[in-house]
Amino acid sequence: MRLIVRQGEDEKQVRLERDGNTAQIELDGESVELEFEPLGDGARSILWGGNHYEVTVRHIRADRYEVSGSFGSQVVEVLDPLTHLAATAHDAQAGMGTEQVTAYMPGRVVKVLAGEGETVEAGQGILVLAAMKMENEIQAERSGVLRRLFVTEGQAVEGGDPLYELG
Amino acid sequence: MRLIVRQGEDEKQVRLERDGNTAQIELDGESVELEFEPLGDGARSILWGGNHYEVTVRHIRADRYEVSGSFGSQVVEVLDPLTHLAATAHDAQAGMGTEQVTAYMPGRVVKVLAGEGETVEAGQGILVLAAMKMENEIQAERSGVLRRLFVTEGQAVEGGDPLYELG
Amino acid sequence: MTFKKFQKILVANRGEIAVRVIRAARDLGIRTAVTYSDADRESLPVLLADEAYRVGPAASSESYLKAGAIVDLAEKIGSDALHPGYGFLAENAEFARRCRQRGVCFIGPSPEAMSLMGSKLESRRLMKAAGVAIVPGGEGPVESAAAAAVEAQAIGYPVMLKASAGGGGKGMRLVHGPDELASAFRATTSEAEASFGDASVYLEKYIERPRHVEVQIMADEHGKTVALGERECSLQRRHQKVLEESPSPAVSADMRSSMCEAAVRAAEAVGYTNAGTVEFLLASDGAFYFLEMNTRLQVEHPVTEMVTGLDLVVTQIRVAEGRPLGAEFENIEPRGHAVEVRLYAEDAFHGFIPSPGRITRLRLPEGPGIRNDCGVYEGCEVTIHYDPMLGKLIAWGPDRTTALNRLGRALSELRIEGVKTNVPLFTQLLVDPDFLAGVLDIGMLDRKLSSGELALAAQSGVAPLVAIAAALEYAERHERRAANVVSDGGRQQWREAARREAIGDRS
Amino acid sequence: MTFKKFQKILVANRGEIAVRVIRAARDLGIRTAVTYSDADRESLPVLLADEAYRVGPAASSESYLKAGAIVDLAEKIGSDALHPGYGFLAENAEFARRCRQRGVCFIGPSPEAMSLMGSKLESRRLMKAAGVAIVPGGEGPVESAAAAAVEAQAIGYPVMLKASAGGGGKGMRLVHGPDELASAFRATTSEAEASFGDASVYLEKYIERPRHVEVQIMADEHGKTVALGERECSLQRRHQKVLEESPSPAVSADMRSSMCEAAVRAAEAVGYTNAGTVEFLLASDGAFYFLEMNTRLQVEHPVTEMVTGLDLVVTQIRVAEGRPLGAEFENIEPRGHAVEVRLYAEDAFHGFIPSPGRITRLRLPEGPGIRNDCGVYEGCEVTIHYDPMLGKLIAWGPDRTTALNRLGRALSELRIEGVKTNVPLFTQLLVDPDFLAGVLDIGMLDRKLSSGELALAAQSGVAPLVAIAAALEYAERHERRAANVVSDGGRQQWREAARREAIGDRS
Repeated sequence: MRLIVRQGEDEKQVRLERDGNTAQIELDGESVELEFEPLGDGARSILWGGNHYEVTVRHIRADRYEVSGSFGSQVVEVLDPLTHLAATAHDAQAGMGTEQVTAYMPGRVVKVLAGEGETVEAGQGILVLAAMKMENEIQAERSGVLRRLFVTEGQAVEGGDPLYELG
Repeated sequence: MRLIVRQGEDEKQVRLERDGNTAQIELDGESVELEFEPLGDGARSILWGGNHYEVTVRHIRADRYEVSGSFGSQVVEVLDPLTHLAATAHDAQAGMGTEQVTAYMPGRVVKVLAGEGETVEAGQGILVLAAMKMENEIQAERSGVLRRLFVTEGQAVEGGDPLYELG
Repeated sequence: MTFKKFQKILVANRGEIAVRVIRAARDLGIRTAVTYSDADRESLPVLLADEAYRVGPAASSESYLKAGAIVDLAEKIGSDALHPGYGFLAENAEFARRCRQRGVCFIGPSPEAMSLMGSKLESRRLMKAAGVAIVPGGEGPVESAAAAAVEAQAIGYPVMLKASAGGGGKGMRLVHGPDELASAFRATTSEAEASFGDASVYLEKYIERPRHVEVQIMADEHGKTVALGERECSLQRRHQKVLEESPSPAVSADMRSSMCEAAVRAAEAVGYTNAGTVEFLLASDGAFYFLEMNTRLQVEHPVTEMVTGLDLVVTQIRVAEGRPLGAEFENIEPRGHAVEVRLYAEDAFHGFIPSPGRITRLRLPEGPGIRNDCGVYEGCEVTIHYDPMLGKLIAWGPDRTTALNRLGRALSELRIEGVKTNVPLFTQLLVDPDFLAGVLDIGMLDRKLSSGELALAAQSGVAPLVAIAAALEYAERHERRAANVVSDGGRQQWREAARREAIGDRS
Repeated sequence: MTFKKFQKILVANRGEIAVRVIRAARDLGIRTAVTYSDADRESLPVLLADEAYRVGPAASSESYLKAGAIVDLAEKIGSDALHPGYGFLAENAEFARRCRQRGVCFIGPSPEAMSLMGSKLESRRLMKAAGVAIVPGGEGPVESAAAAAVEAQAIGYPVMLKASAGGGGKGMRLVHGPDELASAFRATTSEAEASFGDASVYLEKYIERPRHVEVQIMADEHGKTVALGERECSLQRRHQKVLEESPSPAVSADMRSSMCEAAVRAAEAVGYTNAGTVEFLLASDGAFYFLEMNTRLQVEHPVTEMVTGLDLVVTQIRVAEGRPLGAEFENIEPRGHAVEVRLYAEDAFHGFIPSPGRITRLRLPEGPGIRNDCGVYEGCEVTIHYDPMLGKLIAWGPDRTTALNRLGRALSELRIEGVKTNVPLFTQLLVDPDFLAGVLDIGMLDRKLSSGELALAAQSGVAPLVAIAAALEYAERHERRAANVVSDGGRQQWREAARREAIGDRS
């Protein structure tokens, strides 16, 4: 099975051959053999050249997977090359990929910090959401153009409501 | 819903009316109201007149349920009155209920302590099974007649193999 | 002497502190009842208590803050005492008074002591009278630049000019010496006028990069007050403590004894009883100034317990029963070093945004020197309604280095999945040279976070592992799906639904 | 002095002790590798170690006891040291010798000291020479009733007459005074002849209801040997310890210092290095006799750690690196009281039958004074291949009563589902008046179990709760089934299958 794994800006080519609980993997051309054991609920014990890793992978939605371990957690995209080609073509057409950001939890928008069309840096504040008795600055996960803002100051939002779209 | 719950020698009549997370219960004629909350995997948080109990119930097989909590664990039988009538009739016919006891784990029978047809007391040793590097005396769970012995001294058994039948 | 012996304590709180009080009461053989809101029906305190009672819907104003309903409940269920924990009603003198009126012993200080220490102005006045140092200045508004110069000279430079109506870091100006004073006075007064519609300003001594060091005290109802050593709580984010330790790396034995003495004097000045904490600002020159007294159990009390071997909650209960402090409260010497981290469901490196959700996996670290004061369990929900603290992890060692090594090891063992946590922040702190050297001040954490000195470690090392793990899950997922499609059409949804249910996702 | 600094330790063990060693190494910043058999691929040590290596199939003779393969592994993966834990190869002098030959530091005593102490006869001889008391008698066979009378007079009544070829409690006879001796001699010799085909008998002093008290010692490679106080281990079932505490309720400060002195003498007599335990029989008159020396870390070492504040495994590693014992090993005074219970997957009130299975729920007790040294996690399997110990629960308190109260509270919090455990036995022990009074001897537990004095509490109080809970589950189960039948035919099986999979049941 050939796959493409996207981690932020980085893109890796993965070739995977499984045989029971062992896998032969080619990662960006390098060969790796590993043994893994499912621990339930998406957790796996992985032995890779003697080194041990306990990693949990959860499917979030579509191509997105959250991988967590002692290092914290990261969200990556796993695509088969066909889907990937189509997505790249779509991105090229649209200029670049866009992403809609939703509210983590119910709250109230107390301040909007950036305007539609503005170019923002990764980590720049987009708006301030009051929730769980605290004001939380919602920051851009990556740099891009703020394509749309779905909320205005003072507006109440539910968890899952769209906040803005980053292009 | 009317049920019969058997706990060892004891038999209780239970009438149960559920409404969401509350239940009206008549237990041997006494009325009880309680509120319960599922905690996943058979566990429940039960509030009964302010008192809190955390109890896990697992279905073992047929009518048998294992109930565990801070008090340890107990196996009970839950029957609807129809099944119960049938079972009682069958018992009456057979003299009394019989029960087949199986090996907890693989091992070897090192000694047989009671003979077929013998009347045994609850807690009396029936046979000795060597397993997990220890000799374990298998004791009768209740008093009764040892109707059948499926094993002989020296015999190796697998987990789940029948050991004896208590009538 | 014969004393009361409580039969049942109502724990009027939630989360880890409710669990903590339940444990102490059970250690004493006292029955426990706990309050819960609709959002906390499945919470750990409810599971651990002997009795549990609903006090209202999720909003704390409708549940945990309903003083009247809670006192009624205590009376109704026959609990002879009530422990307020911290937060909510813990420092509400009126609530304590109502408990007393209804014959329910409030486990804490008297309402009178609470009131006195609850007023910032009154407590400053009392401390001054008792000879406890307070931050010099702040006596009242200064009318002119000339008057300011006289007062500044008296308290010593550097000083802060502060707008009387200001707050939260606004409307203040640092003045290093007399030559800066006149222009600073003009600027601050006009800014204060513009911002707050009130031009009046006052002077206070400026303490550069102070530490927050506090002293735990315990006082019985027979006139004995003891200090149980200090805690270093300088690691704060937006004025909220995130890591505490005892003893403080900055406090010598001499300083400890004078701080402890001042704390006892502070408590005695208000006739204080039960547990309390006297907070000090510690300047780099070793001078310390009274900040305020917290008239309740403190979140960070476990570090004191670890180095003294005492159980502060048990002592609170014993003192409330009228018992005198015993011999174990004489000549307390800290043994070893303890450090506590507060575990929050939040994304520490993305603006500390709270991360509510269901805890899908929880494996706490264990072993020598590790203590968990945890308020959650695997499968339970961290809701949006309250402070997202999950619990506290405490490490003890014979010295600070060992305690920190054990903390680091424990954090590497800890597994919390389903919500983001601030564990990565602590992991970074544990390699920060200033923190390791014990060089701390109350602004340090915010400074290091905004400068990027403390930031999520670049995790390029784990990138291949992450990619491979995700690819493995993808492959298995697609195989499962293919198998299901072939064998039974759309039943995969059932699997998914049942799986969610089995892990306790009932949203 | 410069010392070795280990880079990687191979932990040649499994279960809770492997976890314990991994934690100690990680606290020191040393990388860990662990061995595992096929039955332990998913075990907690594998999850916690940095590296893990298969050493063979489930049977220990094919895996954890494969001395050659394990030494090869240690060399191959470049680990400069090996920790054997306890059991398996821990007291195998030949294995320790092979490690040394291959340049892998064996964390434990020298093979020479292990051999000397491994021989019962040789160690008795050495101890006698070193002036450490051994149980009087047992010098050799007595030829006649008259010879027996002389020897019995010398060692003092009561005495035991034992068949030289006997063992396991067979072929022995208690003699209270000289008038019983002649007939007892005749009976024992003829019985011995009949049972073992060897009529020879010997005499030993009979110690009535003795306690098992042991002293932890630690010796560095620079000639310093220290004793770290005693442990009371009298609560045994069929000679296996089930609960240990420190200090012993029977040991006064004077007795402690003479026991500790004897233990140091015993260790020094064989040039002992690293951690070891000298076991004594303690008679009711305060006399104590050397039993044997365990040349390894002891299961119950945590109770010593809790009252001394030391980390014995860390010390073992430091000593093996060649470091001298530091100042913290001078004048050790126990602080407070610690008690440990060994948690087994077994049905304690039904003949201690082991209870293998998957742990479907595990919630460990936490909070002040509680330490968990646990070798399992929720979802893992307790297999039939090894000793069914799950881990150890340790409670500390400033005094014995507080420690026992905390233990009781912790046991009430502990949730282990999926396997039966011996928790109900401890719950009963904690209300036993003799145990609470500290009146113990090595036969007490077996006596109380067979007399029924210790038995599963009658649980009639919980019967209504159990009935109602079962009825609720029955009702829900039948509703779910009905709903599924109506809506989608046989999909309930899918739900069940997915649920089992989600909780990790892959059997």
